[in-house]
Amino acid sequence: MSGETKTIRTTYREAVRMGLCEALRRDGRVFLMGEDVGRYGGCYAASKGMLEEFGPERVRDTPLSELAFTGVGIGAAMGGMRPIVEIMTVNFSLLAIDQIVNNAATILHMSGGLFNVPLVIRMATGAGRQLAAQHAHSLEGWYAHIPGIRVLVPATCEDARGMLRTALEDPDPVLIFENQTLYPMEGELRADAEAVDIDHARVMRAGEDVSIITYGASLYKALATAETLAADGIGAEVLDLRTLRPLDDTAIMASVAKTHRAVIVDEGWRSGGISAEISARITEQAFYELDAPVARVCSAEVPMPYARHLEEAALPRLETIVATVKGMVHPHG
Amino acid sequence: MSGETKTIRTTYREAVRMGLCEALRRDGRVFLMGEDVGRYGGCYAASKGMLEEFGPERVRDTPLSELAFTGVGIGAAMGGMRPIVEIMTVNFSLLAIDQIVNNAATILHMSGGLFNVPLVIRMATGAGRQLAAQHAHSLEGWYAHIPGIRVLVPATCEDARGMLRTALEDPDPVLIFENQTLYPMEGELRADAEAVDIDHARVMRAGEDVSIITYGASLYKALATAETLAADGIGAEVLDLRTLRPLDDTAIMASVAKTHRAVIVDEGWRSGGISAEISARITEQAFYELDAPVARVCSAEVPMPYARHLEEAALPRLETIVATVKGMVHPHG
Amino acid sequence: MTNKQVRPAIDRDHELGLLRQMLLIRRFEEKCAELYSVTKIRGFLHLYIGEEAVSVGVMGSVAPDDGVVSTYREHGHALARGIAPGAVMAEMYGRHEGCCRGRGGSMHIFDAATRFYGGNAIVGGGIPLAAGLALADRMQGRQRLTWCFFGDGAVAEGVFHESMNIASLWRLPVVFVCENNLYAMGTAIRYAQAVTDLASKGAGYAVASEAVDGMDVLAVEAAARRATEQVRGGNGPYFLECRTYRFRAHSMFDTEQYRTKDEVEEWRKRDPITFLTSRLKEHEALDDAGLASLEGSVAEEVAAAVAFAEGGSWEPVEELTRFVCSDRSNG
Amino acid sequence: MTNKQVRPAIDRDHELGLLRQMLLIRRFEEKCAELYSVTKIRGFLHLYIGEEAVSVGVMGSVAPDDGVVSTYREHGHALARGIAPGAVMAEMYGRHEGCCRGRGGSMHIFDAATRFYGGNAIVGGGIPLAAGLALADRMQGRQRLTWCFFGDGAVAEGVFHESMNIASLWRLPVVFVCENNLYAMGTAIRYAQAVTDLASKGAGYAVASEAVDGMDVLAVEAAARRATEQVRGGNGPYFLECRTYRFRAHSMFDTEQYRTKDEVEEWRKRDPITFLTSRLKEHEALDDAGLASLEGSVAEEVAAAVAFAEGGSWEPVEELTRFVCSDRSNG
Ligand SMILES: Cc1ncc(C[n+]2csc(CCOP(=O)(O)OP(=O)(O)O)c2C)c(N)n1
Ligand SMILES: Cc1ncc(C[n+]2csc(CCOP(=O)(O)OP(=O)(O)O)c2C)c(N)n1
Ligand SMILES: [Mg+2]
Ligand SMILES: [Mg+2]
Repeated sequence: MSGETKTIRTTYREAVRMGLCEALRRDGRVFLMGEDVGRYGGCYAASKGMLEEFGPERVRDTPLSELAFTGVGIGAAMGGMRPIVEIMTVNFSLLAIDQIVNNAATILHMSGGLFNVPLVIRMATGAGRQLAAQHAHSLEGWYAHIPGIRVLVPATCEDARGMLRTALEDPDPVLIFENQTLYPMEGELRADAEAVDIDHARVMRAGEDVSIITYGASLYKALATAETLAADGIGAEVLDLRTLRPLDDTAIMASVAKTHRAVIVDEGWRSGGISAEISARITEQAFYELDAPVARVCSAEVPMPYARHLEEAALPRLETIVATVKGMVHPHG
Repeated sequence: MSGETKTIRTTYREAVRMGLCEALRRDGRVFLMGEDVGRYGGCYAASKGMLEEFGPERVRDTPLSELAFTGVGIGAAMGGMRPIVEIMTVNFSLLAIDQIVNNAATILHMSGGLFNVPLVIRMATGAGRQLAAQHAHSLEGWYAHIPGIRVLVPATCEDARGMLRTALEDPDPVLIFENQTLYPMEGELRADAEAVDIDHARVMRAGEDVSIITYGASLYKALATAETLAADGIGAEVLDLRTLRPLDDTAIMASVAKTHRAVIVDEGWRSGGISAEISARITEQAFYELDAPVARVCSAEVPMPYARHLEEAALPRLETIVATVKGMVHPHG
Repeated sequence: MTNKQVRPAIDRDHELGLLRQMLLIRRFEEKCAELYSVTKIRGFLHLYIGEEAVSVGVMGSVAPDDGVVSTYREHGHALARGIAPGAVMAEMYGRHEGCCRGRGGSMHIFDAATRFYGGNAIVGGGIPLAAGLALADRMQGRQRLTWCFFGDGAVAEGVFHESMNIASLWRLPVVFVCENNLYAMGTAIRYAQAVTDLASKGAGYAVASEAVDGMDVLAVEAAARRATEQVRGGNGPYFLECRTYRFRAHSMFDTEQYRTKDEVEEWRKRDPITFLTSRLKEHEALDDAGLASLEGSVAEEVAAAVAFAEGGSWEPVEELTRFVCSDRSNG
Repeated sequence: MTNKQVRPAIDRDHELGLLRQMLLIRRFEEKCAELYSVTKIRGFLHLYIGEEAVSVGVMGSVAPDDGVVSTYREHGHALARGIAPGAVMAEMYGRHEGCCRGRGGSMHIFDAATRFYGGNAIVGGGIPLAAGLALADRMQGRQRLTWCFFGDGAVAEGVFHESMNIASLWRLPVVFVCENNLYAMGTAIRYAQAVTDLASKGAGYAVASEAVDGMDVLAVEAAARRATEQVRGGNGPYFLECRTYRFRAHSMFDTEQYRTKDEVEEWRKRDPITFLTSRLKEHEALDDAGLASLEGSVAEEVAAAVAFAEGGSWEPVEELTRFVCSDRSNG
């Protein structure tokens, strides 16, 4: 191989698919299980063609039984397999949450370390497609409350592919949340993919005046905000958290120590969301660095309405982020 | 009736029972439904004797089907009844959470205001009885993330009785969390009970130097802490939140404006708990009042272990609260 | 399938009424598909085309004060129940004039006057609600029924099992109507159910059950009447499996890789509308002119619904957080 | 109940072994109750007394490499499976030497050597785990089985239904052992199940099923053997309902208002230990001296377990947050 890294242009959806295919090729213990992952090709087409390559045992369509098939995944993981359970969307994961919280997250501890659960659960998350209140939850930050699980939120094509691999190497349960608006997004990817680090947040754009801390689909709003702010001479640093549990405190505090101001952007409901946790940690760990109170831009606290204008009003908007930053920063020059 | 208010001495358990009995006597539409509420008398004996008084239609034992009977409660509420659904403990509510989050909390909104859900769901919560990881969750703060429901956390006998009544008058779903360690607690109660206000937090002890913000069983740890601190000349104000959704921001900020320091105590896991939300709000609404960063004392982020010494180590402890306060306050005199 | 009866003598007006209702659903939904492609309707859109005989056949037995609980594939139920097509269409446009003020969309049609309790986008999510509505009726001594629609896919959900057991145990007046269209999204029933004869599942809960040809509106009607008699008699719930087929994709995103064109064509031969039309023609109760005039009146009704939706307004953004809690004056 | 066979000829050593196992469970748990009253054991304690024939009868068919999934009422399963009584007792003391280092307690006994996957305190929570373990075996081409214990109460949970369907659909090698002791806490089965003949529920999932007298260890043994043959043959799961009774309260907090003393007394007459003892005596395979010596050896074993627990140490508090994630060197 040549020394230079070849990159390919692809979509987030295809990156997920590549990650899945590579995982099944690499390790005979890995299999994909969930509703419509096989014959339908995945409700977001993320497993298209996989049934043909890997067969119905390893690309396993399940009945509509979220609670049981999640539990089956836990059992199979304890039995030596490396299951990837796909719960179609986070909305339906509420039916399976007992198995996630009461079994997957606790068995290692309850058994005093005897049995670990090397299970990966993937699900689509997020709003923005006018799917209304029961199909628009953003609960990844909520899941991050639970000790015993790791919560990943890939925002880029590289992470969509690579995090799956890293997650499969984890001896403990990992939840991966894919924001459904990202699937069609295009991006660059190294051709020779490797496992990506999942322990660290990443500075996606450097800046001096304010830290915009975010993850998932909101990353792109944050980057657009930074662009807009740059025109006004405000340097915004944009941090992609990448992992919501455990949070990368070091990266967060490093950025805040540099900019002295922080805005957290997430699509979950404001009260008790991941933004609250980040705000609380900044207060605890970097209070005396702050030149202004930490601010949050989150979704309105309302079940997501169907109508487009109402949904847009409910979600964090670029203008709101810009206004929030401007409210706390005095522009240079 | 005479002008003076007669009070009676009772237990929290008995206060809950009185509240239930009064509710069923007062309104023919009210009924109690859940596992073992009838013939067993309630797993915490909170409905003892009610089957005899009200019969099996109104004190209705259910099969072990948390998801369905919670949904049945929602349907019955829409059908004109005023059900009180008892989910034995918060731990099992994870099986019913889909109905709570996707139906109870959304139907009013999705239907554009056509159908409201006047449902009360009660459950026991909390650790401290060596019941291990699957029976020791404190998830009331987690539930407070969900718009469309109200979350009550009665800490006193008066609230244990009175909040139920207020909750039944609410046209929308209300969750009541009773900390299981409180049932045997003794306390005073007005004989002529009325609905209690549920919109406001309550200052349980006034102080000048620090605000200890808490709820539920932790209230008593906070009061004991305040006692200990008083001996060292530190005046701690203790605020019982009483309602976790919506939070009483006014009361919180009023206390912080007075003391300029806040410690939040709750038994949930630290990351993403209700304490994080309160900390974030104080930052947002009272940042310039603060003389020290807001602090949290929560449970260790671990599935609750069985062994007594480990469980005690995992829960917020009086000494930790005291040390936290002392770390932020310079004592008078 | 049980209880398939001798075909009854023709009842012209009644059957023409059934035909009109089925046609209304069909044409209404064809229009929806069109409107979706020009993004007037957005979100998810699940068409009922092919299954019209089920809702139309069942609704004849649904009394004015009975309750109905539905799914995300509910336009057929809503229209057959008598909700104004304009209100339904306006809802799909996201209009203030929609039956849920644009907050619900296609998957969440609600209506108070006809006691239509949604439109539920969680598979199986409505099943216990129906049992609860029935419990409320029973406890308040009312004689009305609750009708609960769900698909074959929902039968795999735990909540189906829990709710059937509770409804039977407490003898609740619910009719469970399972629309078995052989697929849950892209998963054929043989990959989802160890026992594909769904009606047989009633036995595990002591619930009287039958399966009926869901492409034959008259057979469905007769079965719904039997269900009504059973349930109104206080004998507890009834489980009615209607064997049907959806002619269109699961939703507008579905590429239908999981079934063959041939299979779809075979089922199209059993189109419930063609079926009833032929019968009426055979009995000389309908001629081409009559059909054309029926189609004309349906087309007008659909056009009026679209016009109503087009002419609607948007809910003010200031009202975004309304209906999270009840307006307290309503309390 | 099906398949009740002609009583087999006596097999002295084997049956004495069964008796000893049942006695061990009985005496071990009587000791637990004592220790609970002096707060050596804390939390919840659910006794299996009266139901010993089920675990002992079933475990004879459980091969060394088979897996077992249990409930919070699992001391009987754990001991019959061969987990050291000392490790179980130390766990209930909360000791470092307990099989889960004191983190699990009475409701969460785990053991790697015997593939004992807990101890689950969520009713029905272990059922899909068993299906998953079986799936892993099937996918890896191993011949072993998974045995899944749960109560009559768990049959009402949705997860039972979902798991039975999946196990049957995928022909998973699981034996579902339902311990029907007629009560879920204080709720008699007639208030919880529309159909109280639980074995009949297998039909809804095409799962071979039978009910057996759970007070007769030999009948349970024979039934477990039939289950093994069926499942090892690759025919998918088996559902075995064992009809039994718990002689003691549900837990240490239960005042038993929901059943009569007479009912309990009636069932005590069918005590599985008395039953087998009588049979052995009738066949002159056991006399009073033999019984006394058996009791003596059991008493010693229990005493040794208590001594082991008493002599144990406490897990250091510094280790509190260990086992939230795996020690990465294990990864
Ligand atoms: C709990 C849940 N899981 C998954 C989905 C995604 N989903 C929507 S419709 C559907 C298929 C349902 O099939 P069926 O019950 O047969 O109804 P049909 O669509 O055929 O009318 C699925 C899997 C969902 N909405 N809810
Ligand atoms: C999901 C859930 N709901 C409720 C409980 C409380 N609970 C513990 S044991 C029990 C009764 C279970 O009865 P059954 O399954 O028959 O088992 P048994 O105790 O009779 O062995 C109940 C209601 C629980 N642990 N889990
Ligand atoms: Mg279907
Ligand atoms: Mg039982």
